Amino acid sequence: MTTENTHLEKRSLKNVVIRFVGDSGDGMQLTGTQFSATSALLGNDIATFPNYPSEIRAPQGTVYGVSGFQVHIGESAVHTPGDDVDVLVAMNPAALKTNLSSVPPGKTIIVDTDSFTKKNIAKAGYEENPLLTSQMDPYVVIEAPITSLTLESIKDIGLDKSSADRSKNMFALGMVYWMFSRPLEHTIDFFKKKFKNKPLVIEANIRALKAGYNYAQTLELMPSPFVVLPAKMEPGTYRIINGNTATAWGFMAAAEKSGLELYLGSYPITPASDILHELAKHLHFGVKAFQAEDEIAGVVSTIGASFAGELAITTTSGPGLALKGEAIGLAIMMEMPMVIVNVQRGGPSTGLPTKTEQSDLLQAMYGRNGESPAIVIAASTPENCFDYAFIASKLAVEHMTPVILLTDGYIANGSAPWKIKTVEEMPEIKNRKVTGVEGTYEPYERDPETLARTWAVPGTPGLEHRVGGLEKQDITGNVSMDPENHQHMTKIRQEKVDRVANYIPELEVEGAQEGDLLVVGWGGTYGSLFTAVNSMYENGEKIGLAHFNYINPLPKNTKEIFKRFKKIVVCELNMGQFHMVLTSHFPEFEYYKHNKIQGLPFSVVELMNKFQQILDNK
Amino acid sequence: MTTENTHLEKRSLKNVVIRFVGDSGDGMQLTGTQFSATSALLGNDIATFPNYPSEIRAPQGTVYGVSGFQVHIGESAVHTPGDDVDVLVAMNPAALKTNLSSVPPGKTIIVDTDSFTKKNIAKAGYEENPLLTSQMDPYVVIEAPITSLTLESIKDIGLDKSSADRSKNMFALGMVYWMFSRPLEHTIDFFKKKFKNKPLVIEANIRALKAGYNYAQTLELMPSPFVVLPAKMEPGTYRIINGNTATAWGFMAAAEKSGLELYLGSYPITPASDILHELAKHLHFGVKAFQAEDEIAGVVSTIGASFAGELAITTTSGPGLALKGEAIGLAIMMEMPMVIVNVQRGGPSTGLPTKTEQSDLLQAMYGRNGESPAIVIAASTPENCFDYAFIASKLAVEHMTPVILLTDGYIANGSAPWKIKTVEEMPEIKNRKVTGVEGTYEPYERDPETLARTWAVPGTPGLEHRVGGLEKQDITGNVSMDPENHQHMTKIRQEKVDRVANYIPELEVEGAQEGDLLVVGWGGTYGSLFTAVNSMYENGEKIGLAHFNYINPLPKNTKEIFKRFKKIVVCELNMGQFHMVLTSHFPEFEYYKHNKIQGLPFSVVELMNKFQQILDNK
Amino acid sequence: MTDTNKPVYTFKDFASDQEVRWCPGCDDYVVLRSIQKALPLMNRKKEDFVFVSGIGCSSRFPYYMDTYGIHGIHGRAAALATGIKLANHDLSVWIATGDGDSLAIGGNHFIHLIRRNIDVNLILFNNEIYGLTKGQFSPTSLIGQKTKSSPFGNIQPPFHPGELAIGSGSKFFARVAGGDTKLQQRIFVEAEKFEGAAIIEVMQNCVIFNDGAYDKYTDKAVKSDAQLRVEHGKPMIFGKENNKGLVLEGLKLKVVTIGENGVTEGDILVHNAIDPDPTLHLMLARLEMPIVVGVIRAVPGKTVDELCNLRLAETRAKSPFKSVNDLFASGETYEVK
Amino acid sequence: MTDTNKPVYTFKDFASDQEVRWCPGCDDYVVLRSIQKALPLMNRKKEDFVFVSGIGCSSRFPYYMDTYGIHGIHGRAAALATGIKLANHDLSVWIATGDGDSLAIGGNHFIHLIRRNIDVNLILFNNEIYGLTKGQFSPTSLIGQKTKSSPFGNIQPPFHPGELAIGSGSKFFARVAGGDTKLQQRIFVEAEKFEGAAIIEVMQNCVIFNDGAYDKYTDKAVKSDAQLRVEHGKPMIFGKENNKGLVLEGLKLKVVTIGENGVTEGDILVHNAIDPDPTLHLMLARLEMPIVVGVIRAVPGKTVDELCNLRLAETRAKSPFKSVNDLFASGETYEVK
Ligand SMILES: Cc1ncc(C[n+]2csc(CCOP(=O)(O)OP(=O)(O)O)c2C)c(N)n1
Ligand SMILES: Cc1ncc(C[n+]2csc(CCOP(=O)(O)OP(=O)(O)O)c2C)c(N)n1
Ligand code: SF4
Ligand code: SF4
Ligand SMILES: [Mg+2]
Ligand SMILES: [Mg+2]
Repeated sequence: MTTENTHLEKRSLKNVVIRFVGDSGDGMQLTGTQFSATSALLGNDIATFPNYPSEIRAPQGTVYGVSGFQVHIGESAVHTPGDDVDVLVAMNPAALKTNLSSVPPGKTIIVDTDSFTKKNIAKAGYEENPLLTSQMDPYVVIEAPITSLTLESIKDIGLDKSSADRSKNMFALGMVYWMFSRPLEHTIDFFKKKFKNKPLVIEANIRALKAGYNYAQTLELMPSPFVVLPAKMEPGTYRIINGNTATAWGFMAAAEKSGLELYLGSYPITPASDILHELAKHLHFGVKAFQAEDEIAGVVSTIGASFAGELAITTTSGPGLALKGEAIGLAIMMEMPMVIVNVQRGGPSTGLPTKTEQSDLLQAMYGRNGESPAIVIAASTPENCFDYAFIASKLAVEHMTPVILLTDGYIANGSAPWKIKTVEEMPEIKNRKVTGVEGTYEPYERDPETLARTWAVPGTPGLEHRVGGLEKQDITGNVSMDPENHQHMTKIRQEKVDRVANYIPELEVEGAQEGDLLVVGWGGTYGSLFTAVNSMYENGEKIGLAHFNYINPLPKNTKEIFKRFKKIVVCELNMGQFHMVLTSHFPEFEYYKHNKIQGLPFSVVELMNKFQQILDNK
Repeated sequence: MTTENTHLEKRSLKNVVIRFVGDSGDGMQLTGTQFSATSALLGNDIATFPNYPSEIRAPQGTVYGVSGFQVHIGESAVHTPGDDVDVLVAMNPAALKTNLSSVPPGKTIIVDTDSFTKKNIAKAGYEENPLLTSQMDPYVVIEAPITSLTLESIKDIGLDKSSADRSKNMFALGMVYWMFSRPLEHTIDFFKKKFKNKPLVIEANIRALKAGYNYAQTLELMPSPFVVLPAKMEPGTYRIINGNTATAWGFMAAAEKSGLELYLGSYPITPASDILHELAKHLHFGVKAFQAEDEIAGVVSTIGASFAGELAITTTSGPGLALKGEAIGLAIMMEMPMVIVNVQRGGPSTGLPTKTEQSDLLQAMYGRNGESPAIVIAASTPENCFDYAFIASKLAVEHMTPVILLTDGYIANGSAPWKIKTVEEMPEIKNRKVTGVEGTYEPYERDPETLARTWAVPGTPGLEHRVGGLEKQDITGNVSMDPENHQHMTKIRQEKVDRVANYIPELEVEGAQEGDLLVVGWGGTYGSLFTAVNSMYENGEKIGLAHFNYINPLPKNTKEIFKRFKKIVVCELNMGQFHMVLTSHFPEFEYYKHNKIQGLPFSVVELMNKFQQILDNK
Repeated sequence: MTDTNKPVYTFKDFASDQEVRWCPGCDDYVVLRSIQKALPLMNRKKEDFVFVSGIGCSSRFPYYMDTYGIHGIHGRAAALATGIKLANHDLSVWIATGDGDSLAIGGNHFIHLIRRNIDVNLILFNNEIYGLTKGQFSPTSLIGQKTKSSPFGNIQPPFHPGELAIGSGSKFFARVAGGDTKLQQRIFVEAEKFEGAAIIEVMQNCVIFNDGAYDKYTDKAVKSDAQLRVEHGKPMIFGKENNKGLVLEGLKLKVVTIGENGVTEGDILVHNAIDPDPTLHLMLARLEMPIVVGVIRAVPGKTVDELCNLRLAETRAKSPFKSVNDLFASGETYEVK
Repeated sequence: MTDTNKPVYTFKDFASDQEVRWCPGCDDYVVLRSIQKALPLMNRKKEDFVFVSGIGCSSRFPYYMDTYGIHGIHGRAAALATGIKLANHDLSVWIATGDGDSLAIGGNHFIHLIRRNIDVNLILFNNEIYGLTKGQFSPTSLIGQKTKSSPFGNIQPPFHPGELAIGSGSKFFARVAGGDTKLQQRIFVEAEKFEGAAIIEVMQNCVIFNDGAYDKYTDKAVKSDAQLRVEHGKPMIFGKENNKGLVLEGLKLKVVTIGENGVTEGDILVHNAIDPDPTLHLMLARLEMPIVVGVIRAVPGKTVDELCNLRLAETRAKSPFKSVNDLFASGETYEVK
């Protein structure tokens, strides 16, 4: 139960996974974020995974009130927050209980012994104090009376008990900083800035942090610090960004690049709300972040703003997308540019609102009445949410049609280093606005290549015209119930989306370029899939990864790539939705499926086992 | 232009197609309905197709104000309202203009010459009076001054001009009755009942009817009457029914059979509103037809009524289904029985609201967030809307899950003879209500065979429990965010729907049981597909028809049937949605596609050409 | 916002080339003509007008106007209009909507449009029926009304648009008979001048499915006794002989006759449309006989679209960030070499 | 509808076995306890209670009640409740809902529930914020309120639930402070007795995202001066010394002090909750200081669920059709031999 019997050597590790867990009120998210930022500043690559309960502030000490933040730091590129935890910081028994199974034997667990009171132990569902049982034997357990040491360290500054209590996470962080030889400056600066007007709070947190660091340093029982060297990353200026912020920023960049103003019509919903929050901050860039009365008003006002000439987007999660279906159909009929962001979460219905899933793919494809094709694309990492938000805007505006951008709770809340881009280095976006025409304006006249129509915005003299949801006559856009015209227009709307394939990059394979097994994925599972495939590839397997960011239309070379492999496995966090799309497009291939629907990302080990099995069998 | 040059023999026809066309205000729907009913009473089989504009009462004489009613009568079974028109009754130039192309050369056209005024001719978009041009040469044109003859016939009964005018459709009907040797009694009775308190209206209509009949009889230019003998139909008592009425009645029968009360929560929308109208009439059967404030309230109140223990349904068309998606997900999570009827119309968006289409199949399958499988079935004729409404209710109640029933504007508004069924001859419906349990009630305990849970209704002592949209713990139904449980429940919900395959009939093939070409269809296209396949089969082709009423799950023997044919063609009034479902289920087959998206049903000729082509090529 | 150098239009400039397809005799024709006549009086550029609608007979309105327009989806016109106005505050945005469109399926957007006081003009064609879907009862249909969906008579009590609007915070509410083109034109002009959500209820007769719904107010014979036309600053006098008026008795309105029982013109209430307190406006909106027409309430106030734009402009002017590049490079960044 | 032979319950009978998961200190706990205490007073069978909700912190309510319940989807509780009541008029149906749930996304169902006067009791937990989604402004948030989605301060004017409800035709409106369990219990009992849609606004404090929103009414120090508790038939007197009261001055309410300026208790307005005319009720609902709590309006009237059931029963009794077989065989049928 103590580390007396374990003899760890001072290790230099390539990658380490650290998980901070405690009560929702214990500040674990902040702790995790600080550790990540400090590590990134040292040049580590990082990937993070916050995991919190759906209650705002669940009763203290309960298992469902446990909030966690996991970070994976590495000296080579890291692509997932990691499967197995190397260091677990558990602030109470409930946190220990719910997280122990993620810690392999031999790994380190730090616990706050002060929190192992009878009451807390019972609340966590333990019969007896787990620290006193043999179940802790396999681990390196570091027991520290964190709460009391924290209180002790700040007792003289005159903070009330509950505020003082709240500094204990910094004590824990201090300990971990020492373990990984991290400097304290970044976090100290953070507090100084954040609580400018609360000197007591600054003081308490800094003291706790230092006390934790010093405690760890002087404590005999503590294993020697780990060393994680800086990762080899492309040179440049970086910042840590999470997927939702990256999404918001991608849209702002697209607005600036295209010379349009950014409009967001949205209704809060987990885990998409942070995009709204972020955009609401940026009035200075002309961003109008309108919180509507519901999802329908959110998307419909977006159509209005698009009609009026803005770069118009709406953001939501699964249930919200369901409500927006009818209006997306209107935008398709009106052929208006707009982006619908769906940050996927666990379904069906309210489902698992704070968990991740990829089960809205078919809804994005088909969740509307009639033949109503939309462009569907998906981001695959926290940082490339920036790129795909940008690309979604570009495609919408240049092809005059709605684009659905899928992300998910996992990449939306996860963070990673982002090599800062500038507007200048982003591709051009040419909007199709017209300011005048010879003769009558024909709103449904099209660019012969993209089949996009033009964008005539109210306020432009001479281009007055009406659009709407009834079938349109070709060219004029007048209402038409003519049978042939309807068939013609239906095909044009489809063709317009199909031709987007000419404007998107071809699919690239990572790992083996041909061979035994092609792993197919899409969206937010990239990190785990890549890590698994890459490590098997490096081990000599003929395995490659084809990860899709473009779902509708599919990249033109998809079939050609599928042909190069003996076996194909489609991996998704759903029951096989992309598998269904692929099968219907390319029925000539046989596909294996690997699906997980637990509200959690894939673990790398699980994937590698699965792939090995497929490679071995048959 | 007159019939002087044509010499028709008195003909006995097996099947005749008659189309009445005129202004929306000309009473063409009534005229057509009367002709159909009278013919059915004589023992003909019939199929009808009303086709009216989306304007309520478009300005007189315009082409978009033309309203039509087509009826196909036969002495053998008829399955479609027919492709080519044998007799066209055109009440004005616009009606002639928009319908002429459906009349093959040699066929008969009756026109009201009084309506061929300069103004009307121009409104119809003709440059000159078409009756005076050579374009009428190929037809047997019967020119009659219908309006003036009508006015003449009733001038002395003292009706105002516009009311008098309105009787001219009866004059035309009288002429057609004579042509087909139909008795006038049925229609006379109809007026006597319908206008009990308006003797003048009765008198005017009867007089006009008789005048038309007599005019035709005495007119030298009239071809001799056609004869259509009674069809050979199963003996029994029949009535004419349209699809929407049959749907309503099917639900009422299901309610009576299951011992439940019927609840409808709906919002009006073309072409589904008539189901609401019909159910609103039947208070005496305890039917609660609640017109809600919108589609969402319609479906959500239906979930409430289901929770409270009623046979609960909601009815809508495409855009309405889009709005209901989120709530259907809730019903799937709550595992509540209910039926959602979608009377499909032309899409996307508002689309072609009065036209038919089959483009909501994928929406029915996937138009919701998360993994949310629902049972999907489709009626295929006006009269079997009764059966599938009944079956939908049975499946919902016995399997405790939402069922989506697809019909379409074509069968919903079309009429056919229905051999009356009694409640006694319908299959049992066993609801899964519980009135008490030993120990605690576990709402998510399941029947081991169907996986259906039980139905504990408020008001039942001791079974108090809570359900909702968050993921449920297995057995208890408590909220659970547990990863393994989520995966387990997701699979159970899928499995429950999949197992319905054990409770539905196997797919049957009509025509050749194996051979060269299997025609695959689903829903409302049955009539045309059957007629086309049957006639080719009778001509010796090895062609069969597999028409699907069960879409999700598919009948268990589907694959086995597909195997028996060399080629398969999937025919749909959309861009290939069922094709996509089939391909993803059975990628081992190659499918031809035949799709039409014009807001119109397939024509038999078009189908036969297509099938021949497939048989010939390759 | 109005410019000064405006071209001069006639009503023909606002008629599109699409044939009007309402039933002959429908009041919608009158309103269409009223709008086409009122727009030229507004001193605005043609290209700045946008007509937005949902679905319904009345919602076909935009097709008949030679302006920018959207024929939207059922019930969502207010949300479309909100997006348009937030995007471009300078446009003159009009909503044509039915009682089903705005009070049934669109009820939520209707009340929120009003709450936010978005600067649009909403013409509510209240025919107390669903026209386009061929005659079901609507949320303004009367108790007992027999319709396709209420064959035994409607049992759902109606909304009163004026009360619902003011209950939602409405700052501008007007009412007018469907056939009264003169008053319509005046109200439309006032609505356009008003900054905020102007709600105009038109008592619109549907000749096909609910003919005569307003006869008791609009029949030639009773009209002048049955309609009280209010005007800001004027006494509330009406009647064939212009001798009836409204007075307050406790918390109730009462009709009196000038010259009878010692009542003089001076006793008659004077209409104050700009009083922020809605008490009297609500009483007027609620009055059943006479029915009150004209602009009942017109209280100046902030509009969210204007506030949104103002704040944007201010923040922008003050911000050191001129490009997103500045944002991206700000705060915590670090170098990798 | 109440039976006579009822088992006797205590509040424990209504507590489910699920752990309550609101933030410590949240007013929702108080309301939960008030309900659990009030239900035993209602003389109804436990199995006849149904609690329905949407999504939000407050919408978790049904899980904590040992009754039938649905935790629905966001905004749709009123529609669920309508279906339940139409299906089974005998149940006692309760809605627990937030200001976001019922006034933002659920606004349409809220106003239509009221219009139809469906016989349910709706507890509106108005914390002027979105709690569950962690702190965005709601349709009752104040202008200027800084929240996650309004970092520069909210610019959307709030709804006043009482005005919106009465504007929608509300017949029962009550208000109560989130911590006032006594008054809550009394109101809940009255609401249950009332036949029709009873709307109960709870001024609920969210300790996390909008702490102190109602302090000016609920702080111990100011409470008795800042809250006026109305009771039908009683004069509207309040204040620490119980000497303040409301009088009417023209069309405005005014606070006076008994004993000052010759004001006597007899001058004070007496509350008439059952007056169908909403004028005074609206004034009371609108009053800002003191805020009026208690049952402001309780006007008897028809409920659509009852009408629907009555009519069904009548028609059924009179009809010659006993089975659908009779219908199918009626009218125009014909024989094929
Ligand atoms: C989502 C959706 N639901 C229903 C409809 C059908 N629908 C079209 S218009 C309408 C009501 C029309 O009534 P109102 O708004 O009063 O307009 P009016 O025709 O009376 O002018 C309905 C129910 C639709 N088009 N879309
Ligand atoms: C369709 C849909 N949209 C959005 C959400 C996200 N959501 C859940 S609760 C809520 C608002 C909660 O606020 P309120 O109703 O005031 O309840 P409170 O938490 O304050 O009690 C929102 C926006 C959702 N669950 N479903
Ligand atoms: S149905 Fe009624 S509202 Fe619609 S166009 Fe005709 S008269 Fe006007
Ligand atoms: S967030 Fe606010 S409303 Fe929600 S439980 Fe916590 S204190 Fe209550
Ligand atoms: Mg209407
Ligand atoms: Mg709230």
